[in-house]
Amino acid sequence: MLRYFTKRLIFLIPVLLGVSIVIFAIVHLAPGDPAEVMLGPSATQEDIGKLREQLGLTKPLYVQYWIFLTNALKGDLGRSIKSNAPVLEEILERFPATLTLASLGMLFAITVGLPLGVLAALKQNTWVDALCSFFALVGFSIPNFWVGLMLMLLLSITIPILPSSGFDSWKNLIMPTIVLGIQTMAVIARMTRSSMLEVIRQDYVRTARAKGISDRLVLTRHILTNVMIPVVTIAGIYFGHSLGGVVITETIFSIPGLGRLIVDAIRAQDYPVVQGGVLFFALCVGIVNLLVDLLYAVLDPRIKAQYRSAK
Amino acid sequence: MTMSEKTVPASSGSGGALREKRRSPWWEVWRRLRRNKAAVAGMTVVILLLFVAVFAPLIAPYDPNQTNIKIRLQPPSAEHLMGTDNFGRDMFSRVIYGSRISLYVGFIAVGIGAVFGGILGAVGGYYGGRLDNFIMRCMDVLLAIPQIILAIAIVGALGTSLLNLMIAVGISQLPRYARVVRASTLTVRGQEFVEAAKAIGASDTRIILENILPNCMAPIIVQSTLGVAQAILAAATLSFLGLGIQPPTAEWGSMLSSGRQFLRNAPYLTFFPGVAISIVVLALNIFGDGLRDSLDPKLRQ
Amino acid sequence: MKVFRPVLCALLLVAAMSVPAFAAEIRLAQVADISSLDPHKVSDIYSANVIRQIYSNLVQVNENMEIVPDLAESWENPDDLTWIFHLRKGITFHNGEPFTAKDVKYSIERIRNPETASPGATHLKEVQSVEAPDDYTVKIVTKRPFAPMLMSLTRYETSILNEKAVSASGADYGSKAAVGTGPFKFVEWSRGDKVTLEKNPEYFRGPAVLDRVIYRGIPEDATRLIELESGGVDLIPGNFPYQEFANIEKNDKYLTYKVPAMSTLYMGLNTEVKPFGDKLVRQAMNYAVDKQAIVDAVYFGFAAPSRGPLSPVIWGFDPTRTAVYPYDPVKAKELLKQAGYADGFDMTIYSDNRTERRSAAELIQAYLAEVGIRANIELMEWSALLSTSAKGIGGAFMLGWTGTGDADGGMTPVYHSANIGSSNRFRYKSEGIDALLDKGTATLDQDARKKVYAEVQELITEECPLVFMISQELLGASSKKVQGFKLYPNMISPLYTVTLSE
Amino acid sequence: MKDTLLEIKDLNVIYKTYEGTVAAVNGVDFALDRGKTLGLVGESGAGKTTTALSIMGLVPSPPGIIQRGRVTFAGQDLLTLPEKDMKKIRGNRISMIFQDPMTSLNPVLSVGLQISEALVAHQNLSEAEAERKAAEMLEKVQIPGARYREYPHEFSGGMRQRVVIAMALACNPRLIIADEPTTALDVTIQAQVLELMRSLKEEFATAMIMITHDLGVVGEVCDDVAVMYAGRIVEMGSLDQIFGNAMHPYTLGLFRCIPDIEEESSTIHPIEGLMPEPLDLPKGCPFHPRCPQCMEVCRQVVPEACEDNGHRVLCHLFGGGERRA
Repeated sequence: MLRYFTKRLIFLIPVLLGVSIVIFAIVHLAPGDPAEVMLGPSATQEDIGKLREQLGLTKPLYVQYWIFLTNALKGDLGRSIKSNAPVLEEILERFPATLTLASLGMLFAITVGLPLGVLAALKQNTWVDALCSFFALVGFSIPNFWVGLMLMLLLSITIPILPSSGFDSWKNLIMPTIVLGIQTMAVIARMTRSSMLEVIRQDYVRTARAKGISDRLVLTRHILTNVMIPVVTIAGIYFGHSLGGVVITETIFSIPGLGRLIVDAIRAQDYPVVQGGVLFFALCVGIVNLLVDLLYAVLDPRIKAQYRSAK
Repeated sequence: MTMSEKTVPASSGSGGALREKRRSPWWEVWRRLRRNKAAVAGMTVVILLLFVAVFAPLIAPYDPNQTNIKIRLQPPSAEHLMGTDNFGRDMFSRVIYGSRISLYVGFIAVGIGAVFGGILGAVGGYYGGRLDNFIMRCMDVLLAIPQIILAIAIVGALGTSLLNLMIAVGISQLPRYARVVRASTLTVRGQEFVEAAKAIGASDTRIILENILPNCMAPIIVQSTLGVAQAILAAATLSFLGLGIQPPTAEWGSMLSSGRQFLRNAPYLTFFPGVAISIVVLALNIFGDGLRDSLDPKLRQ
Repeated sequence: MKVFRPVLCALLLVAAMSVPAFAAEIRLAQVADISSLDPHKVSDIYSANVIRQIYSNLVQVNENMEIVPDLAESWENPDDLTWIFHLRKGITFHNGEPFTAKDVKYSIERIRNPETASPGATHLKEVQSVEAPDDYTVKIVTKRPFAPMLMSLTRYETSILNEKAVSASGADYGSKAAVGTGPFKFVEWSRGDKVTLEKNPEYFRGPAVLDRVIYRGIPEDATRLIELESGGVDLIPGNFPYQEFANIEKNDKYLTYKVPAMSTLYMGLNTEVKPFGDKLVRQAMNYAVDKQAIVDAVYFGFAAPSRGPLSPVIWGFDPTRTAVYPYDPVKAKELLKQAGYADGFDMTIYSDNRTERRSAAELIQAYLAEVGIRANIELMEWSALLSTSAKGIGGAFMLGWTGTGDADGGMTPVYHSANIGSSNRFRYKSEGIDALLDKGTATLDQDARKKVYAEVQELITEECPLVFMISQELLGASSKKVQGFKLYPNMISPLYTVTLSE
Repeated sequence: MKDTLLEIKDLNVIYKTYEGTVAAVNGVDFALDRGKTLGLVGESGAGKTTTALSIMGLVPSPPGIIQRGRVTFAGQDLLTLPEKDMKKIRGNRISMIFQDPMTSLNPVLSVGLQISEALVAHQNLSEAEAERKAAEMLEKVQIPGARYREYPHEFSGGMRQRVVIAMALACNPRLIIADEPTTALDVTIQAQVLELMRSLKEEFATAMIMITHDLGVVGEVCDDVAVMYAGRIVEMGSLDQIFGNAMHPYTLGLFRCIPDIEEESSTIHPIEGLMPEPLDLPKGCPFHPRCPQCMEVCRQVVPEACEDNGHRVLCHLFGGGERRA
């Protein structure tokens, strides 16, 4: 099993390499360059030229990429052009906020989405189902930045009970968590419902019922364990999504996270930060996928057996 | 409702199914779709929106770009159903016109994603081997970058424009079409009629276009319908972040974005465009769900 | 205080928050977090504001933008090229090092060293040499007579650093350490969020009243305001949302601050692009736009139509000037006709997405349409706008200029043909303007200099390689307990004199 | 009175679906004595499984509705029993073996747990006791008790069906309903499983309803036989009566379907046509479109049952009263 995961980790390398190429190309395609941004509107062409040279921006692109890559392999993602701080340090400084948000968002999504989906499936084709399903569909359809603004309007302006920005206390986390989690919540609710309906019809559930064990046991032991497998998959995918979604949340609620760092860096053409940040994101997505696979093995002995036999 | 399938013989293999066979499969899909009330409602809203978008000049009471700062920031009233923005433009007219951009962006972006993703998926699935492997690895790379960030970077690189916005959203959706089409291609590839076409010496391109793609249509259509909804959301998100839409174009995301600074005193500037986005996306999602269930009764719940 | 990880931590924080806050702590909200506290490496106003609290300069400006002593007690010009500064004695840096003339020499040379890549190097490009004859005397020699010297030395980019402190932190200087001689010491910077300062008890004018200063970056206008209302911040030192200012002025729970800003907003024209080479066309466009409408719709009244290329608070502004090019669409059409564009023409306005610039562009578009000029708006990222416009953009562009506070800094970079390719984005060459600007730079007699600048202002207005718009007001607000705060026109306001009442 | 364990009277079950109402079980009557085995025979869709689920109180609802009828088990009417009490019967006194051993075991739970949970639920055993008992049950079905902690995917099809049997027998039920227990298995395995079931049935002295479409299986294990068609029992009687003297044309048809191993030609004579669409039952006798002996009356009138010495037939060929459809 360890072997399987080592193999998976190794497979991550070409993907990360690809990501680094893609993002490097995109970043360098953009008009303007960091030298101009750094020196501001009053800089002379000469100053800009000098700085450009100093930043190594005059070298051919492939050379620049090679330098970036070899340094990255050594764990050195360079220094931010804007703040001159080591990129890795900036990322690690911002990452906890993003991770906290993404995790809380996921927690919210699961604690609300799962029961919603279960309820809808148990009451299939009743008004309860219709309500839950509609609610999930709405959650899936409303733009989360709008949810953020409306929440802010309601809870910070009309009834001012929650702070609208910052990252100092648990109160700061409530609205961002909802905004970040709402879409995932909807997806999980929908997935849970359809997965429940599928599982409920399985013969083994009927078998379990035929044993005369309590409904709760049938639900928790026989149904939910099986429902969780696809739900975990989708939650894993959406965790990656949330990591991207933090961009919006962090912007609206002025939270110093990784998403905003990268977006600001894209706008300021802070190449090293963009490259490092996106690479870091990709790594996170890869690791989350791996964790999901690991979770499968815990949930499903068949998959565990597959991992074991995999060379 | 298919709970009974295990205990009651459904129409499969019985006389009923034989009767239906005479009709085209699309008619059958339509028949099933028609019976799904939610899907019909979703479809109605989508059609209504298309109608609104096409006839925007006739429906909108004012020119959406007509500024008149004397009447700026007026709350909703009989004259201005959704109020006026900071330049005195009629919000209702702008929301009406905004449907054009949103639907346009949604459909084109999905078109870009579906066409290119579809080609990549079909080629990968059909030829298999290293080419397939390479294509799918590339898709993995795209999937590894969070969609929004990828789109922001692309718009940042290509420059802010409606077209670039659509390209960015399209590219970030590419992998899912590639995957869907590839999966269908793999199942179709081995079937007899493909072998037959090969035997009579049809070119690969022709086989892909004439034999394989038509058989992948159902999943592509479902994926696209849901994809349009997501593309509209993604585009609104990007223009909310100030990427993609050139002023004074009335677009819901950018209207929301510029209304945001008036959140305290003129919340209707953010409220209505948000409602508009939600309704379109909701309708498309409901319709897409219904379509999926109709196209694939096995998935029906 | 960083609370990131678990929710548990958040609970602890609730407990922590009930503990009374620091004795005299002030929290300020700016639009963005700082980018660095190394004055020689930043070019953004938000970092500048914090830098101003930590560092000192040889000379400084007061709230009227007049030059006053800072680290230098006095100065003299033995000749047109030489500046001699006599330094205060007994000042120490926050790291305990004594302040001497060597620090001044080090700082100026560091700014001028190309390896530093200092955005502020441009302010000192006329410097030939800098000497420290003794510990408390600095001698700067310029290449040519350079009148704006003192103004350049007030800039945050020319703050005085301590060599030991800089070399001790190496590349981390500005992010993990920042050592100056100012009234507040750097404590910590939580990147992307806030920076914390505390009182420097050794400050040479005596310790400040405030114990602790926190600057936060809150990009959203509405959010910044909500934070003020909810008590999350005490002071918004500038960048107060225009649309909310009238309301808060009426509200007696808050103090408001309003001063004319040094900056202007205009629509630049690349005169190499047809038909902007034609002065008549440019003048027509100037007449076509109702600047008051922009004042009202974009700035909600907190701005004034431009009175020429300079903002009225810049040194050298000719106070006899009145608003230029009053709104006159008839005249505009007439001029267009004269220029051969009776049917108008197509053009593109480039802007970034900053609310004021984008909104102004939208209004200008509407006004130009009325005289038959069909304008498209194209938004680009700020960085792309700066870079493309420097190289020659394909039309008009929305930009503003702040300058140094001196007429030279307000006009030479923008209008002098030597700066085509960089900050002269109109790519406009007028020998008359060049000559006058050169003369202004070299005239050390301030009264004579003012006369030269009055002439340039009129000439530029006449030539108008741009569509004049407005010069805005700076707006700020604070809770009632903040006392003694003065908003400076350059938006860099010292907190030394601020006190908090209960 | 005989020692009746289970009696079903006039059971009617319908499914309300999107497409219409399906009469899945249409007036089924039968009785089963203690320790006896009843074979319930018919094509798929005849209503056998629904009948079984009605006894278990597991008719999926929606869409299923038990319209009418009585299911009396050991003197209790199961249909009116509250769910709480029904749970005490299910898996305890009546248990069921489902058709496909591949799908009737929960893939993510160990087989031991799946056996022991019934014991925990019904016999108040502690987890440890239940575990020991479950391992014992595994041994009874010839699976080493040590494999208690293994998962279904680690067992072959035949072994899984034995696990299912162990599960069904765990609480020593009075009645086992086996729904095509061997259909999904290989022929060789079928025989083993059948043999196991028979011996265990003897050992536990359990009554059994054996649902199957395979008359061969019926011949081996059953005491009585009921033949179902389109929701009705069209013929019922003792094993001898049915095998020796089948009367209903459908039953006769079924017998013709069995490949005769002794005959060289081994021709199969399937019944022509298909079961009618349950939504759309033909007028009169539902079998008439396929019946080789169809008469005019069959097209119009639903036949009534006629009985002779416990041998019951539902066909116009054999007299009985008439009823307008």
